[in-house]
Amino acid sequence: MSPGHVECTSSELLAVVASRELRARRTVFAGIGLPTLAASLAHLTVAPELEIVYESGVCGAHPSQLPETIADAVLITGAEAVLPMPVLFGYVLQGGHIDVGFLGAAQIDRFGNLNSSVIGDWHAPKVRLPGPGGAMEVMASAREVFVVMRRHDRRSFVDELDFCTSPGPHRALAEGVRPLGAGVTRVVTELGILASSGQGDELRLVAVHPGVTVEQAREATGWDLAVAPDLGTVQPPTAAELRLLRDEVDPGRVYLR
Amino acid sequence: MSPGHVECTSSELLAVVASRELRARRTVFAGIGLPTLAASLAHLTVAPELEIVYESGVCGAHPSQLPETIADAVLITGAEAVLPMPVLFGYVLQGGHIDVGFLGAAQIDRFGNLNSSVIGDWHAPKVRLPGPGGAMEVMASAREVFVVMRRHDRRSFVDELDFCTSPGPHRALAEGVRPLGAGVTRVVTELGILASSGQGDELRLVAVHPGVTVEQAREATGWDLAVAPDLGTVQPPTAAELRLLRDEVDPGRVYLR
Amino acid sequence: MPRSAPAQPDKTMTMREAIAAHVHDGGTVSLEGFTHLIPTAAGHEIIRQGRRGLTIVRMTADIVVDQLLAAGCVTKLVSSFVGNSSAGSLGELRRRIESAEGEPLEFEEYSHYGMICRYLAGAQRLPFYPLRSYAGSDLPSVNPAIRTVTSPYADERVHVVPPVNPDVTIVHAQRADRAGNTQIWGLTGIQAEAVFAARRAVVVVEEIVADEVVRSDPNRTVIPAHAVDAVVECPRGAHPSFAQGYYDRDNAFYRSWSAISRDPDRLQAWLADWVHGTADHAEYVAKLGPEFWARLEVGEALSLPVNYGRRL
Amino acid sequence: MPRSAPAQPDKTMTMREAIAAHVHDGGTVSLEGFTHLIPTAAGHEIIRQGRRGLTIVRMTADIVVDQLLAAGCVTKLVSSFVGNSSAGSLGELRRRIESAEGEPLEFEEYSHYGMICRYLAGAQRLPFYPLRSYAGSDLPSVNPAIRTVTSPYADERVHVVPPVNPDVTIVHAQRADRAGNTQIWGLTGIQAEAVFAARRAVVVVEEIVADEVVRSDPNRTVIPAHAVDAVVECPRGAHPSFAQGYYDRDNAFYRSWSAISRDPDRLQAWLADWVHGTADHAEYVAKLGPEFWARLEVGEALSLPVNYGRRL
Repeated sequence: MSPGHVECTSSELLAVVASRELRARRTVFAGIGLPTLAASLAHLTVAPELEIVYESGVCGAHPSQLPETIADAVLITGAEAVLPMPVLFGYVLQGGHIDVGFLGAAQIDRFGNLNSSVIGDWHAPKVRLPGPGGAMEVMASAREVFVVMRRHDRRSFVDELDFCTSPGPHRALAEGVRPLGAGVTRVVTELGILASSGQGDELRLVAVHPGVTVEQAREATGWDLAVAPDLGTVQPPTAAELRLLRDEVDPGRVYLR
Repeated sequence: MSPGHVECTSSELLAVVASRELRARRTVFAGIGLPTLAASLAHLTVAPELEIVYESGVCGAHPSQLPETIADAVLITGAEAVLPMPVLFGYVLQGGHIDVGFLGAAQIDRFGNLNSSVIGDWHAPKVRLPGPGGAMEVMASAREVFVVMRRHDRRSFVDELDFCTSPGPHRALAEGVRPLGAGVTRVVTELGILASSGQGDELRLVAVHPGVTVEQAREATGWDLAVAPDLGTVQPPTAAELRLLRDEVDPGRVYLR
Repeated sequence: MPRSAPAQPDKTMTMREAIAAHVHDGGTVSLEGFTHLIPTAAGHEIIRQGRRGLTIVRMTADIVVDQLLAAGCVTKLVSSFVGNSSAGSLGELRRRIESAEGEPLEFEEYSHYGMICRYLAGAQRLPFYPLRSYAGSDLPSVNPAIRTVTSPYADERVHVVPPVNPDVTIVHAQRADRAGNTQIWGLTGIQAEAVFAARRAVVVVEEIVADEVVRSDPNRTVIPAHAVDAVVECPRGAHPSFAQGYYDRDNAFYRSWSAISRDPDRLQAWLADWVHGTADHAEYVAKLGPEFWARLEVGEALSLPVNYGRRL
Repeated sequence: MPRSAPAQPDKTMTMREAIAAHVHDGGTVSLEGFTHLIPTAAGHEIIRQGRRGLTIVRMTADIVVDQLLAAGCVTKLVSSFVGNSSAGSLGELRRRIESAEGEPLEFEEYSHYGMICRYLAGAQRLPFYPLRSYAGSDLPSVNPAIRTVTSPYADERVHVVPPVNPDVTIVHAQRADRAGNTQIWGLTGIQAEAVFAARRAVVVVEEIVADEVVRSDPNRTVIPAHAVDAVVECPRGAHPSFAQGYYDRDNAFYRSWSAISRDPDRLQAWLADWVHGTADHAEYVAKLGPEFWARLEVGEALSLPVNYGRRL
């Protein structure tokens, strides 16, 4: 245990680690939950000019309470702008104004391609998942995509997706299309951080949480996970970070369960 | 002179005759001047549900005074809707919500094709005119187009346009494109009314003003003007029409010079 | 020209009249509202009137779609998100898609922006609309309507989607005048495009207001009257979603829907009780009761007025 | 989360600073505002700073374009209407196009919707934008940028225009906060699209207001802060056009421009007097004098407030 280490929950760990990755970013496209917590913390620490843009069209929200959905009424009242959907998706997102988009998925592969449509065959699925929503657009147009996965196991980190909903640039380039963004560049999990430098290269394990071994991470991953030569150890959340997260960002413990 | 005939100016004549052609129409795309006068009079007479849509995006205007431009501040205050330009041009006009569009032009040919770009060669014009504005879009998407021309002479009614800015369906169809609308179906001039039934047929002289001869009209037209077998005489403005036009529509005589 | 303004045609009618007049068996019905202003009461009236064979077009297929599916109204769904918000699953929808039992449901899947672009193409009478999504996705392989076009400016392909032109679009809004000039604030979503894309449009509102209210702020009019065929006043008609400034979202109901919809019998009992068991939305509202509505009440946060000016 | 809101970066600067920083010789500059809110003061500052070789993109090339042409700033014009509103001609523009004398002006002509679609494509980062105009027109024969695409859904061709992505877009608006959240009412035109299409954007406003004013009505924000690089407070900066609710249009000046611009010497004298002869727009305003401005004053017609609601 390093000095200053404080016990924290898995949600707090993921939110803090993700927040650090937002250093100096200007705009983030974030859903409710861990992404909002991470972005709100980053705003208080490493990215003071960070603006959260919600899929619902809200920019510069000043919510009186933690929002329960991306369209919560408390995000609207007192916001700086509420944009129609064609403006949000067409001009802001596809137009290239988003630095980092947060996405989740049921399955992710080594290139950061994501499946949020089905488990099994699309035509007769074992599980019908919610589907693309705006994830495909975030993947195509945000400069980078961060994925936060609570669970790091072989069901989610797969060698082959059942269905590719939101493709990374690797797959788009194979079809002759060069997307604006670099695809998934960071995956933050309970075991550590996977990273990709940009278009086309595989996600590699670049850091593990204290106490986690490389073998644990490789075992929990459905493909032959590459490991960075300069593999690091994630610095645990500091007391200062946790205090801000708990006292300023989510004092009501809505998401920090 | 028919009973009830009242002396009137050329502007009044054109406005009254054009207004009658708007019978039972619902939406009209109109510029300032004669088209607005005609539409406003039609609203009081033959088309009680008529709505004027302005190129500036104003719908359902209730101006406190006669507007001086299509974007006059008095059209905005108290209007029912002010639409952004992509909505006005994309959804309302191209979307097919306009029954009649009014257009003017420097030159018109027998198929109702219009020139508002140049006199002479486009690359080295004798006169550079204002250009297309939204006329091309009105021609392509309004169900019908009405043209009001103060001057009926061979300089304006030409055998061949110097430049076709806004093509009628005849020319569009020649390129394999079927437009939504019927192109120019009515031309109201100081000599009478030219009409076309719909896509592709020539404008024919269908009525002359009292005292105007067919030969006068043919002489003033740069092509071999066809005459309808059932050629009529335009009923002169009635006292009731002129009273409404003078007392209700333009009491300040802004356009009725 | 004081009398040059058009006579406002009165398009108001009851929900029963509007659904009877504009929603027909086998038709394509767009119901829009992104989390905010979901036209639930209209969906319930479609169920009450027993429509069959509908194609429902809706970006976020959520509770009201699950209810329409369970009531047997729907044979095809066009959507970009099929889930109960972030609160869980849609039981009926999953049964219809995941199991071979029951009536099959045809499902056409797009991304959010793909749906938006279909409405944009529909509203603009375009043969297609280009977008930067889909390259590399498996979606085009299961949805042949997603195609590509080569740019005439560079050797570059871009995906396109076809227009959607629903037989009728139904949206919910805060207020309109009798002619259909419709004002929405807060999230305005894709409502205007869905209305312009449709052959007919029904606007359901929290309140029909005097012309002067609408006309005091013409920029707030998101849908102009000439695009609207029917105006229905139906207070609280967006429940369990919310109407900014009128009532809050019923998050508890969203959370409960996963359990209700998981059990087909319980779901049918819910429909019998709350939809077939109420004559109209006013009864549904009354059945929930004043204490229930008090919990969703919202306070006041008024916009500051702007000056439109008056010629002196 | 009371402290989770972003720190508002202050982007305010003087007109002189904004033009110096964002308008460069040889650059492509979009100036938008359809009759309403024309960024005239910005055009005058471009003249004062003596920019050269500009490509001006503006739907309605009117007085401010004629002035920029006369000052020698412009080598190319992209436009869909080149006239002095309905009040007459642009003398300098006609001289540059009609006669072989003087510096040639490259002119790229579109229809209004063609220009709108170029901004839409630019804002959406699309390789082209389809529209239903141009079939049968002679315009494509003199503008090779207007092309066609065949629909992949039916054997149907549609015309397309390429995106425009100006180096900088300058628009005028009623008000913004210091970060650039910009609110416009009355005619909103194509300003938002022109800003989103541009690499840099300068917003000139009648007044910079407190954050709380903007935030009381977020739907009024037509341009969000993240699309804006500079905010310039410049009251009456749209003269001779108007700012809804602030001052009326100077119709007399429009009418006088035909005569001023018809005579090159008189036009140069006008520039010397009113543009080079004033240090900035505040001096121009002062030079016109209070009696002049009194004639353009407007009265009050306030919008009725709407309730955004507050969670209880």
